[in-house]
Amino acid sequence: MIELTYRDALRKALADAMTEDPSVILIGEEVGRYGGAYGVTKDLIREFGPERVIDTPISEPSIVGAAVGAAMTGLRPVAELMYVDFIGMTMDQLGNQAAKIRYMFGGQIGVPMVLRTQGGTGRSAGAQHSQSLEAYVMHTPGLRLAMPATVADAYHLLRQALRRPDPVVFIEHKALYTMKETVDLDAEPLPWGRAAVRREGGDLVIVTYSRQLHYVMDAANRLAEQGVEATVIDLRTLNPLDFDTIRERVNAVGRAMVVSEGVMTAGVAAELAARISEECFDYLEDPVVRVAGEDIPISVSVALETGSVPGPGLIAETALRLTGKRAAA
Amino acid sequence: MIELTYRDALRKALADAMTEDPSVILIGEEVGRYGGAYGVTKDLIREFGPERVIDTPISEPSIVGAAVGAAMTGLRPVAELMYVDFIGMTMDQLGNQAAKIRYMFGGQIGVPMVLRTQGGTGRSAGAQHSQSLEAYVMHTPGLRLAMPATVADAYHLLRQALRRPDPVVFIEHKALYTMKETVDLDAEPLPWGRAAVRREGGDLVIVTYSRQLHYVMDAANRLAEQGVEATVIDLRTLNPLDFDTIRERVNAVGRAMVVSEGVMTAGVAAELAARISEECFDYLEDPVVRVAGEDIPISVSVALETGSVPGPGLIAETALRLTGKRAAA
Amino acid sequence: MTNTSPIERTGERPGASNSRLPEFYRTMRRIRTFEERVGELFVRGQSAGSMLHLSIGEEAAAAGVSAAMRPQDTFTTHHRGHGIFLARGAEPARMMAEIGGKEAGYCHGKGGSMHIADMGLGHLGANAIVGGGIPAVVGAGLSARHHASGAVSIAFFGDGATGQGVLYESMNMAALWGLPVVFVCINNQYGMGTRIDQATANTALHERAAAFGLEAMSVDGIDVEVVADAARTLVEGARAGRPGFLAISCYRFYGHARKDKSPYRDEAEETAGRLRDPVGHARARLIETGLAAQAELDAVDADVAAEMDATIDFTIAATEPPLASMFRDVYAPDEPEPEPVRTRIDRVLARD
Amino acid sequence: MTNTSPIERTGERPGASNSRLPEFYRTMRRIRTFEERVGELFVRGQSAGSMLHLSIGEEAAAAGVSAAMRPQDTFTTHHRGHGIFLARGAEPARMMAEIGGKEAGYCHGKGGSMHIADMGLGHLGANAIVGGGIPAVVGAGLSARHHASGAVSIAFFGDGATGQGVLYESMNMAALWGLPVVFVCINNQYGMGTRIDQATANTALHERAAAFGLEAMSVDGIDVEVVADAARTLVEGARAGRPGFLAISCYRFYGHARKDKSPYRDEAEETAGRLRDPVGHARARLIETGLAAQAELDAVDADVAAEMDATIDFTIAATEPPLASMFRDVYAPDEPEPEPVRTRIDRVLARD
Ligand SMILES: Cc1ncc(C[n+]2csc(CCOP(=O)(O)OP(=O)(O)O)c2C)c(N)n1
Ligand SMILES: Cc1ncc(C[n+]2csc(CCOP(=O)(O)OP(=O)(O)O)c2C)c(N)n1
Ligand SMILES: [Mg+2]
Ligand SMILES: [Mg+2]
Repeated sequence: MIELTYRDALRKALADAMTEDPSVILIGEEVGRYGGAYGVTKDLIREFGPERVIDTPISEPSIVGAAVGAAMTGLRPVAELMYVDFIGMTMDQLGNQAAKIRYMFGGQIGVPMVLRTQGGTGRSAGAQHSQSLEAYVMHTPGLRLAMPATVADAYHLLRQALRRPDPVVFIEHKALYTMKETVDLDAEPLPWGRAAVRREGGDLVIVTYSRQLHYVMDAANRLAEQGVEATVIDLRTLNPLDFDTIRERVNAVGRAMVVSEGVMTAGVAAELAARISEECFDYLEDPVVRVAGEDIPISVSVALETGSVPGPGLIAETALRLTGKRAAA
Repeated sequence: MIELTYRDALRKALADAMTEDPSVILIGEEVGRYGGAYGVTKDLIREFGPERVIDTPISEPSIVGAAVGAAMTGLRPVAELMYVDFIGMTMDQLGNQAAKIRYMFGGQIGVPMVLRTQGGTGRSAGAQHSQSLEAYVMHTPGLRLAMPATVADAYHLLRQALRRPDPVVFIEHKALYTMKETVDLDAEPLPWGRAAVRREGGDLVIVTYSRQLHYVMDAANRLAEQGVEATVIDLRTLNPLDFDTIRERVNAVGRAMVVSEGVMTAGVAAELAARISEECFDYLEDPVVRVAGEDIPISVSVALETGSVPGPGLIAETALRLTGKRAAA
Repeated sequence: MTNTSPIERTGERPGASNSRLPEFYRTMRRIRTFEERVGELFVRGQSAGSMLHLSIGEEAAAAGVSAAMRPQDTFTTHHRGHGIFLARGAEPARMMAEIGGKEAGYCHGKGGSMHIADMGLGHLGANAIVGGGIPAVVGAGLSARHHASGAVSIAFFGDGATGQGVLYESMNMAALWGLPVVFVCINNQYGMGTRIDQATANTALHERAAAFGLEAMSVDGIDVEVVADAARTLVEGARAGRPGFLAISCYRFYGHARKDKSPYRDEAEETAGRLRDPVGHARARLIETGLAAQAELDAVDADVAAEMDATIDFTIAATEPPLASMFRDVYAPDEPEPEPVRTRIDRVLARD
Repeated sequence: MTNTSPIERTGERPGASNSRLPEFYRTMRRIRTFEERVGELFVRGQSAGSMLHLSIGEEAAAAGVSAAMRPQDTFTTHHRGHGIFLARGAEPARMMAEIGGKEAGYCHGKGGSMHIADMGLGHLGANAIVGGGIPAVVGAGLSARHHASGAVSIAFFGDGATGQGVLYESMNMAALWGLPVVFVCINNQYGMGTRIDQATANTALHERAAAFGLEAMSVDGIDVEVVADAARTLVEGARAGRPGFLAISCYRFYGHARKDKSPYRDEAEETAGRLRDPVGHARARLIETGLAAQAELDAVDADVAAEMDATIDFTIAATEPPLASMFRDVYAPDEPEPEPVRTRIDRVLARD
């Protein structure tokens, strides 16, 4: 057991993968000498050299495109997008190239690359550096999508992503980098694509992922104090989506809530709510409630930034009302 | 009353707007001399000259970006993206700039531009020229989104879009350009943001938009022959979303289906299904069913292309099963 | 259209005895005839769609650059890439079947004319996104260096792709890192209806490549030997760590795609443009230099015609891919296939 | 770092009598002092976040180009744009308040340091996306021509933005259409930790602009008069339909953002770099030419210090924007505001 930050777990995953597999390379802005904007790749260039840790010009479309070409020709590139907010300029290379190459070419070749990036609020970074854009990726067939919430998952999901045959978008959360956990990295991890049940409770199921897991756990603890017990599901990967775990729990409990930091409309929470509503219809005693980001851009003002996304307070309050309804009924 | 194609209605909307408002300009690839890849802007350059109908190099990010700058400084640009499939390279200019400028700058200025584009299957154009990517836009606060299904709406929604104060993404359907309707363009159109109820029926509500409206109407006619009457809602705009009309009809009928050509997962159908499920929960007798595009890229093979998206057959069959269930219950 | 430049090469032709011109002629004739057959397939309603972009007029670019490549070299192409792939060794019947959207095609009917690839021949893929295949060669260049494979990776694209920012980003990276990469711009004077001088103020395209630090040349694409010579210099330079850029000037003989009749070009220009015929030029030169007699060349042509006729028969006889194959190859073979919408609907409706 | 070039201008300084140097000095001192106060605001925990990019060392670029602009001219800036906006007439207190995320700021606390704009002053917006504000000037140029306003539109960006393809697309369009547009690259030698020669093989950045057909120059940014002179030439050229590009070489005195201590630069380089001080250079020159006495300049400095101190007090006293303002300005004032998540949840839960 060691104590590790989320950041160091990611770094260790990269270092371990690079040691094990010489075809793994890192490519992106400031990943080398600078060590990554959030320090994830710190000193890796010293350990693995500039041929494997490649600092690039500020050219996101071509960084992703170069990773695609590298992946098609025998490397296992980990491209870094400094902020997920920049994904807009890369969606052609990501969505039209990386995601579709295996398919368009009739299965001849895959694109085993990982696109590491980070998103979310929490640093007062404004409208273009605080978004949660995972829905764009989830809506694009051909792309896998991992979003670790815990230190252990930061390590294991990244290691697993680096063994997948298809492109994986790996979205970290900027507010989690300094989070610490005591972990045993030798323990068998959950398989890729499996959700984790972080807490068991018979009153409602809360489905979430990434940083919101911690807000949900916090809320669940507050709820427990008031006698409401929540099952909390951490999805870990949004593609593959482990709906079996969700279905089983929701059918058993009969009440569900989904929590996502992303903008509510047409976001990940919509997919989860739609799917629970359609597949668990006969078991639901109440509507599936979405707690998600407001349909607005993020402000630099700390008050407005915090107010734009779910927090433990809103989650707990909503859960209480949702379950209270049952008590009242 | 005149008979007009969808293509000519769009063209007339552009010509009328340009005649009425000298600040309207068109900018995009092949919009001038060529007349547009699908002929929508044919001959407008002759009528309005190359200063108002601007042929550009093949530079989508900068076409959208130039439209943003033009819109901020007194023009009303209609930028054209030849295929919505190319939106991936413009999502930064669209999502980080056009969509957020009013907000980030505290309401000082708007971006009254229209981005015209077209999407969908039907021309065997392959994986990178056949997509339905409206979900990316719907998930981006700050962008309005119109998707006309009829000839009259092609005209009126485009005219209305050109009077809106905020950026509007206007997505045509490539399979509709040659569709003809007899229309009275002088009749008062539905207001911007209002859904159209295209058909009334007490057995189920089908919510759809764009080309799928025609498949749904076709299916509804087949259903009627079997005694099943559907209410059909054509959304016309996805932002604003006229949920009031949906809620009212679904609450009255108790059964709903949503139909979209876009990929099912995390798509527009997910948002619609989630919202109907949560807001109409107590009125729903059955789960909301999503009929949407497969979670796969589109093939060039005609058989596979057609099989990848909903058609009247699947829609009718699903509706029948959905309503049959009620009869059986 | 002439696009001359200070570093335009005049072309040093090898002595007649070891000339590759007969081989080039055959390659170019095969491309020309293949493209004519693609047109026929369309007319017969057997192509998948009408997005068919013929490379007639551009045969020297395909044959000349291809001749400079080695077996381990890789490449990406654009939407007008049939000729390049043929020059690199593609089987024309499988190409034609792909263009027809048939199961027997290179990509089992999923890709079509604009998405043909073959890993065995180093073809990393054609692209329907203008400029879309360009950055991949930067990655392939990194790979070649990493594996010390000695491979060069070449991006083929049209003059229209010079409008795409990704080209400059990729050229900058290649120059910065000294990668074994060559950017080949087939300047057929048009991007759809837009003439090159309507798309850029400086049509000497190699100048911008040079400004990023690439070895850059522009050549006249009527003469396959000139193209091959310049390509050899640049490809071998790239192999030695000096990435290059080659603009090849030619003329798009026909419309942009099968349905375009080029109303935006005047007849005189088209007539002059079609005189810039690399196949005819090579034929004349072979005869003039005594490397081949008229009759020999006629025999080559007949041979090629028969080969290409067979591709149409093959395609017409071929079957559509099975519907279930739709769900295959979204992800790797060992991964679960995406669940069909019908299956999901079944589950929702079968809730009792 | 010197980045000299064949067309680098040596700078023709006007005669002392009508020199604008005293005015430039004041502008540059105001920028310098403002940025120092931004640092202080951060240290006092009153800034919104740590994404504060100081333009210390770049004052001549801001003051010199700004002096070439007319009231109707418009511009976009990058994430390091405080100085440019100040030079164009911004109120420093409202800027500081915005940097503090306060209601009294230019954008009511929504934008922050990287998203300041003011339509009245022609500021079409700072941008947190490297290169993000560049294409807007192409549109503003089209607008100026359409309205025959005589306005020029200027894009300010850093050397790092030369990695962004959108720059080349936009330069190509501006050159093609002869728009009243100037691209100003403030080359402070670094994009975060990456030195310009680690980002491109050819650091003579104006060469690539010239290859697209722009009027292009590189100048040394230590001397504000040299910058102003080159800018005047290019801005007036642009007004006459000859778009331009100006690279201004300078040195980023401090880290990329407030928390970066630049460990990737060696001390000797930093020391030498900080000697390239445009404010100190102007001061020395004013004294040396007798245009101003030491004491006068000290008085200017004191005056400016007082002005800028007040911006901090103003910001600290200012209030956070009200929570409900969050939903304002997503769309135009007459449009309905987005429905808050709480309202939607209320409706779902209040279903009885
Ligand atoms: C990104 C993108 N923009 C626009 C198109 C539509 N389009 C297809 S081919 C073409 C012209 C390309 O011209 P060029 O690169 O010169 O190639 P050519 O057709 O002449 O071979 C255009 C505009 C596209 N496929 N992709
Ligand atoms: C598209 C994009 N990529 C990356 C970043 C992260 N980033 C912010 S500033 C910066 C360096 C920019 O360097 P330069 O353009 O030279 O401006 P400077 O900071 O030197 O003023 C980077 C990489 C960003 N904001 N936007
Ligand atoms: Mg061309
Ligand atoms: Mg810089």
